[in-house]
Amino acid sequence: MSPLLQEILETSSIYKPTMMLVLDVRQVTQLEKLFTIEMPNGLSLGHKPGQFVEVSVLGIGEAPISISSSPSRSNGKFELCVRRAGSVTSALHSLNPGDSVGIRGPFGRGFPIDRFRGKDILFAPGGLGLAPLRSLINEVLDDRGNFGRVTILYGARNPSELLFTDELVEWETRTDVELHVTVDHPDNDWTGNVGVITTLFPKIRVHARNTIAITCGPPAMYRFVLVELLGKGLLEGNIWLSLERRMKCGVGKCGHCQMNHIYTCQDGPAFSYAEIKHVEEAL
Amino acid sequence: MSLKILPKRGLSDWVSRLITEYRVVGPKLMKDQYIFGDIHSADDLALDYSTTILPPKKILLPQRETLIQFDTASSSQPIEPFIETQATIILGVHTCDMHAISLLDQIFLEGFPDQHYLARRKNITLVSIECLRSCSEHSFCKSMGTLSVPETFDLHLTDLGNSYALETGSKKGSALLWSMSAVRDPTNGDYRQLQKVMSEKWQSFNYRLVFDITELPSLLALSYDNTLWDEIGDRCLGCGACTIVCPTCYCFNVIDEVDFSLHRGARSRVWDSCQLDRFATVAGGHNFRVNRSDRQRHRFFRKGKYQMEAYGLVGCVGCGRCAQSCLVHISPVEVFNELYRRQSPITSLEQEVTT
Amino acid sequence: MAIESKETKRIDVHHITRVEGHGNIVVDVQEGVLKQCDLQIVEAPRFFEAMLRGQPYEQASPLSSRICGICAVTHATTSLRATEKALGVEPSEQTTLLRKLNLHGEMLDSHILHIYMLVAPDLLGAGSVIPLARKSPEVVMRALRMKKVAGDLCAVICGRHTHPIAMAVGGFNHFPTSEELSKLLERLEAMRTDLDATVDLFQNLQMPDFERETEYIALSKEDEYSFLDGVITSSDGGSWPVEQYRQVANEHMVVHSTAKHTRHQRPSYMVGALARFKLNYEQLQPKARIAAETLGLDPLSTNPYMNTIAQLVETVHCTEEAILIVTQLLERGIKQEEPVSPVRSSGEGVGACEAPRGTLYHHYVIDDGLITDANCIIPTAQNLANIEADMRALVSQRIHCPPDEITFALEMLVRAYDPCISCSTHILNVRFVL
Amino acid sequence: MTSLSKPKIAFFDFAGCEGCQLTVIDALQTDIDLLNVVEIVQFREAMSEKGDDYTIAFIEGSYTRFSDKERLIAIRDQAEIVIALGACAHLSGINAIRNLQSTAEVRRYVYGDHAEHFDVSLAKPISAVIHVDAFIPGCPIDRQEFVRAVKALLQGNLPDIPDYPVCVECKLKENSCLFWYGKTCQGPITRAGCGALCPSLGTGCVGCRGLIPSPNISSFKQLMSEHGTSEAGIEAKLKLFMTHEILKSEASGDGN
Ligand SMILES: Cc1cc2nc3c(=O)[nH]c(=O)nc-3n(C[C@H](O)[C@H](O)[C@H](O)COP(=O)(O)OP(=O)(O)OC[C@H]3O[C@@H](n4cnc5c(N)ncnc54)[C@H](O)[C@@H]3O)c2cc1C
Ligand code: SF4
Ligand code: SF4
Ligand code: SF4
Repeated sequence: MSPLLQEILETSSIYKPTMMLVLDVRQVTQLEKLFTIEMPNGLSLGHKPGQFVEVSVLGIGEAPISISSSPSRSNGKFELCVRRAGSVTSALHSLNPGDSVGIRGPFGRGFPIDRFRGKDILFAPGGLGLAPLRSLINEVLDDRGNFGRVTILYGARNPSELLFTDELVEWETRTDVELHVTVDHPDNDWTGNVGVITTLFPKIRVHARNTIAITCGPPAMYRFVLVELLGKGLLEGNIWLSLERRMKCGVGKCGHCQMNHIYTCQDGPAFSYAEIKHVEEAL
Repeated sequence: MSLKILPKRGLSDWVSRLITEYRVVGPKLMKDQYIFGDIHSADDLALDYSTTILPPKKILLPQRETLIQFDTASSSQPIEPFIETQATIILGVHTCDMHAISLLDQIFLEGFPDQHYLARRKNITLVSIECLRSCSEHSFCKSMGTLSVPETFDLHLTDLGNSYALETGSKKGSALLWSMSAVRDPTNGDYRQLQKVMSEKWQSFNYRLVFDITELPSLLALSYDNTLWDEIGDRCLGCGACTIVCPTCYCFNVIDEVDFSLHRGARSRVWDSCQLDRFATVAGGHNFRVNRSDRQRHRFFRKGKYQMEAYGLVGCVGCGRCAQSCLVHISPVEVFNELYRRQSPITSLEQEVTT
Repeated sequence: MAIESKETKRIDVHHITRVEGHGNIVVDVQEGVLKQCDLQIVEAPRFFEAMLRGQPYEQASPLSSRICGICAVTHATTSLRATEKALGVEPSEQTTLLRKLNLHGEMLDSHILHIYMLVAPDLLGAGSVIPLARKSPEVVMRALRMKKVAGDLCAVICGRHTHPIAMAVGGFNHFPTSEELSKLLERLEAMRTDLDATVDLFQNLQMPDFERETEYIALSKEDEYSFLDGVITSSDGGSWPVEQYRQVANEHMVVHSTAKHTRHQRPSYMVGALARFKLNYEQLQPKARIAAETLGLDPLSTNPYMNTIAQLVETVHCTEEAILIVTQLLERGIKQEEPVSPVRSSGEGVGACEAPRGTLYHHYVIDDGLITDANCIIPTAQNLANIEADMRALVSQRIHCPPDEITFALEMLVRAYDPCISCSTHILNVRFVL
Repeated sequence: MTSLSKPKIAFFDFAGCEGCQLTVIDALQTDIDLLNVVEIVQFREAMSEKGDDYTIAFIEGSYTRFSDKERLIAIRDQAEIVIALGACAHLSGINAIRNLQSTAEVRRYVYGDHAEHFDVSLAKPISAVIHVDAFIPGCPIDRQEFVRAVKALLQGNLPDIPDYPVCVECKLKENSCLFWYGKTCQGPITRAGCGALCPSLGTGCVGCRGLIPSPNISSFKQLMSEHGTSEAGIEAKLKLFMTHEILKSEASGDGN
């Protein structure tokens, strides 16, 4: 149990957020901003890649947001990449450094990174799906020696929607990472791949038995990516997804995120395909 | 377990005493329908009631409950949790509702304990009552195994005619009898009467499920793609009444409200329903359960399978409230029976023969 | 004088404010001669009678309450009376009491709105109620307080004031509890302090000096200051059963000619608080008569600006009446009674009530449960000719004054009538020939 | 929270009964602070002052005349946010009933031989003419909902209007269902937010807040007919407030 979680349980309500300072706000794309948030009293969030926090703007509401920074780079801070989608996220977008936000969490089950060590890792995020996967990508890269080949396939609708372009450049230049980026709708300056994310799969070679694949993106994307991965012979237990559902509490009470018998907030949001293959409402 | 006897003429006195120390809630008549409401004297109390519109969950999990209060302009304590408890007695809880409360207890305790529910629950004394006859044409408690009281009662009443038998189940329960002069020890006659009442009672209820409740989860597992869900979806009005009135439904929404300063306000939870459109809709407008048929299936799977598998407790206690509220006659017992009929090999054989 | 009156002035007030609905004032004075003086109604036509046609009779009342948000209770009640008369329904005594009480609530609500929010700013030298709230918050708070009692009265009886809910043909679908009535009684009694303060306030305010004799028409009854049912009575003598409403109103309203503003007695007549006050003075509650005296209003007054004062007197009256009715209801105890059912499914009926602004008529023909013909005559439609006659007299008297002053006096005059133009079921035809 | 300067708001009325504007005035009885948090620059029913520098426009009433278009467009051009206030603006409400008859016939019936003098179009919700950012439903609007809407606007959001049916609120109030007493009610298909006001007063919901997003109209009609309402009766009830919506859903072929 993380210290923060401990604190939450000792304070008198699981629904009470802790106020934290917004250190930095960076416009990433037209729709997304990256927030750097500082923990109080030098605490550490103690999260795992794939977990999320509930972010509050008091008076407006709460939204579940994946932790986008990796534990390896935390140091009393963490990052959230937020798309402006409705009331809470718009209110977040109006915040400036120095303002504070309410945080609860981290919640959910992250990726079982220990089981990934020694394996080849294939990341396949689409669109905003890179926000949660970035945490795991950087965690892996910061412990690069313990993993096999690292491949990243990233698809966005158009070049202006590409997230973390600095990091993309960095990954691109690293010799120990294979990165392929594609966009559905190129602009005049775009010289890279064009097409949906699945068009990148023929470009890579996969050692099927020894590869962990991790994907996250809009609901419609999963089915296509799964077909590719299964087609390449990956084991169902080695394909991981991070799912989104409506969530109101984050702690398995409110019922909104239920997919059949599973609570996305507690049992996920990271799942292996083997786990949810028979959960009809999952995909 | 100890048994005591409260003569009925002592009831009024007893209730008056309880009122001085507790908030007392119990079944009472509102217009021509029973509801759980505040009891101000024994005259308000209708222990011999037919089922209420809303179950006692409305006391344990209020329709609207403040979780935190905040004032973002205050630098010292911007957020305060709001936990409200008041020593409360719920009088006259039917056994099916007792089973439902057991399920709520488990849900709010497990994983992340919900301090709001638990604090309130700790301060509630449950006085259950033995059901001697079916309380509604729609109920099917006997089939669901909820016709006997679960062990969670604090005090349990059985109507013996001229008196009530009082069984204490906890210290909280026995506290209610403290120094009550009207309460006496049972005589042999009382025991005989109790036995008689109990054996007669059992006869007066029917099994309405045509199969055993333990088969329900596997029946549902086989019925995921049954066309019955589409038929129900076509009829269902999506009005949400079935879940609002259900004692085992607890899903909630969370909303913030502020005063005109915009920095002072409260965050509350309010009852929600998986039958409503927005329940599973995420930003961007994607709805993960868009059809009424999917939503109804989800509801019945929760009632008949998921809860049972997750908590070992029935998710439907057979109170029949949803069936009573449903204007298009969707009733769990009939749904379950119909699924059984469609799944049973004999019926499919018959179908093969006739087609 | 003569030189001054040779001026040419044109006054064009587009959308008179602080009235309900849209009206324009157009005055054209050329070479000192009044060429045109109109109150033009530019409210969008609503076609209620056409919408009522074909409706099941139960739907007439909820539909016709939507004619006007300010006198919704009176429209709903008048509609019910028309339907009931058509279908032979005799509502119970309790129903009648509840309806009267409800109408009193609406009278209070509407009069307080008009007196404080719409007229007082003129007299207190504030542009309107919002600056007035800044300038004299206590005055506005008092108005809101009183208005809340009135609104809550209607809410207790029929669910809400604007578009009542619990009223049905033959009775009510819901009844107030005795606790609700007792609480209401307390609040009505407590309201007397605010009423006294209101009378004090208006006692010291000067109404413009202007007299013009005209005919006054209102519903009357022997034994009460009538709001619900009664006979049509004229200050020029004569009375008619409500079924003969066309005798009084027909030629003004139904013959769609711009020239025909004529009745057999006078070119125009006035309905509303002043008319009721003049015709039913004897039936006023004693406290209301004292208020009238204090406010300098007597039954012989012919100053249309005094309509506002008559409204204030009625406010006192209605409060006292309401107290009496609530007391009576509490003594009788409320019976949970089912609405009386119609004895036939076809027929014809006229309902008439006194709305805050004057007499309101609904006339329905019902055939096999469906409305086949409907006619609604609203108070403001009846007043329009009279307003214009007053306007002409006023402008002629003040033709030498600066246009701003005339405009202000005219606007105040129009406002004094408290015209409810949004009700316009069919009043667009009232215009002068140039 | 960043505090915003007082937004300037204006009220406009088209064909309607002004009951919604009256409800706004009545909201002051409980929420007089409204006057401190917004600046009302135009409100004809209540004030003479007239400003045209508003950012939020509340529009009451339906579009009923060709000449309304110009005024609506002018409002849209000025306002950042346009909100339909009440059933007439939101749904065309009862005004749309006359769309069921021919306009010429309607005019003739009410105005006789003067009919042709009037500028009359089909009655429409204002969203049929200009873009509307949000609506506050009801006939009339609910006071508290209006106050909440203003708060949401102050927070920089659009009002959050319920999209579940009236039955939810009716059950929360523990009313006995009117269908159990041989009455009928449009609660199952009507948008909540009123606190199930009408059913709580023993009167069937008349649907003033409009249809929920995906109503099961055919099942609802079946229900009404099971409870003894004739086909014509069902039509009349559905088309008291929802003529425009029902005609639209019939035209698009869903719900029937
Ligand atoms: C585990 C998890 C992790 C997430 N991680 C991230 C992340 O890292 N970054 C990120 O940007 N987002 C993330 N999200 C998504 C994010 O939580 C949502 O975008 C956010 O909750 C939206 O909240 P809001 O208050 O801004 O929007 P809301 O105001 O609640 O509404 C947003 C949208 O909801 C829909 N909606 C609302 N009401 C209705 C209605 N009545 N009918 C139909 N649709 C309606 C609309 O599409 C609307 O635009 C994550 C979600 C989950 C579950
Ligand atoms: S599903 Fe229906 S019968 Fe079962 S517990 Fe809920 S309300 Fe009662
Ligand atoms: S009375 Fe109307 S709103 Fe209430 S439950 Fe019945 S149908 Fe629904
Ligand atoms: S119950 Fe229906 S008619 Fe009544 S206010 Fe609510 S939505 Fe309108």
